[in-house]
Amino acid sequence: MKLEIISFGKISEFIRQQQIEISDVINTDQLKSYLETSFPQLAGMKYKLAINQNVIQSNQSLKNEDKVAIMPPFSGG
Amino acid sequence: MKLEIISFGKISEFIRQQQIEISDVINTDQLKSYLETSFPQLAGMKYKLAINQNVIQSNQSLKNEDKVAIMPPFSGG
Amino acid sequence: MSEKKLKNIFVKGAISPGFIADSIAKHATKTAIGGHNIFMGQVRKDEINGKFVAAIDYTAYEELALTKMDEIREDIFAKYPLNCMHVHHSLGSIQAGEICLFVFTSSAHRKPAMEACNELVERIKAELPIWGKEIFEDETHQWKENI
Amino acid sequence: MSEKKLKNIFVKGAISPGFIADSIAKHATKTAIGGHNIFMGQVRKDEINGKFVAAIDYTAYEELALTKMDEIREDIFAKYPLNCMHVHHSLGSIQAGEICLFVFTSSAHRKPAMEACNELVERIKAELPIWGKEIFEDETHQWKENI
Repeated sequence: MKLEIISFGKISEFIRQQQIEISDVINTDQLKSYLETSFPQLAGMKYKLAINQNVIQSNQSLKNEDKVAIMPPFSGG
Repeated sequence: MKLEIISFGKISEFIRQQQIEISDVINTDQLKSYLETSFPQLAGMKYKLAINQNVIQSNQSLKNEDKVAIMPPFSGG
Repeated sequence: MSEKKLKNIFVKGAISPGFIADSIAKHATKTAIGGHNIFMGQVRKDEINGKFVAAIDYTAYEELALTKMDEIREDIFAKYPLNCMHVHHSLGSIQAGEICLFVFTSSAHRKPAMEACNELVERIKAELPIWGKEIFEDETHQWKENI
Repeated sequence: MSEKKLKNIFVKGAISPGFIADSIAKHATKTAIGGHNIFMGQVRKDEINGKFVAAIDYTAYEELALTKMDEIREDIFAKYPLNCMHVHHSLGSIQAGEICLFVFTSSAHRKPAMEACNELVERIKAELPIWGKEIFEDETHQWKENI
């Protein structure tokens, strides 16, 4: 499965925008494990995923070409 | 006793600024009765007195040359 | 006995957007401020018994209002950690659509500015001896009452 | 499927007092309005471990932020009887003392404008994907966190 990864804030300093090609990952819980293994700095951080501009509150299945945003806590205003 | 009367808002339309000379009036309760008799329109209205720029909450004695303000409910803002 | 100099809150006529902008701009050097709150009262073109309000003519017992405003200012500064507080109220005839009250509070974090501004507006309306005469388009009038 | 046009809240750089004045002035024709409330966020020159914040550099996930802001706007209009609501947030580098957030609500009577403004600011801070990078005077940085 091919995913587009975008990241923001502090996380954008160590995960850049990229396309990834992964197998054995079919949902967001698995994707989180994959990301935390690939980018160990992410493991200790609070972050949320958005899939195709929907913020994920609980585990959700993924499909090819989904756009995944990795977002640290918001700090606007 | 000589009192200076000033008035505001709706009340200023029927009680103009004036000096009054009264006897038999030694406190604000008596003054109110005097005013409501002299200006019958006042009797049915809500109003407050201020004596020398102090808003009167309960009966208070008066002295010569006090400045009495007659004020309808406030409507600023 | 020292006479305390009272801050004047009254302005003749409407409060202009330019005046408000200048007031905001003056705070750019106050870099401890993180949040500003502004309340503005605007004269409504209310319809009352088929007639429209064209303007409100404001008068005040100015000396007493300034003394009272001073008390309110001290209470609010004692209660909230504010960096700044500014209050301006119009006197004279203010047309519908124009601004007659401008309350501006600033603090390091947003909550005190917001809460202080709200409390200031409540107290200004309830406690300052100011009266508004609603002037209708046909030049008749009625005295405004704060509900 | 019709694509809904999202209202843009983002402005490049600081929000100027003149911009705010123009926004206020535009409401003079809206004579049903009796009360306006404005909240402004200003960049604080905070001292953190002996270094001063010189600026905050704001970035956002813009598409998601605008979609979310649209939801918030609809919620707030459904909850409060507002005549107007305007939200502007800066992107890019905003110097200490400059304004980075401008929230403006108007209603016939004062309470809805005040309450809606307060709730809007809370939700903007909690729900919009915007990030502030605090730039210190020595050009090091740290990422801001809303408490």
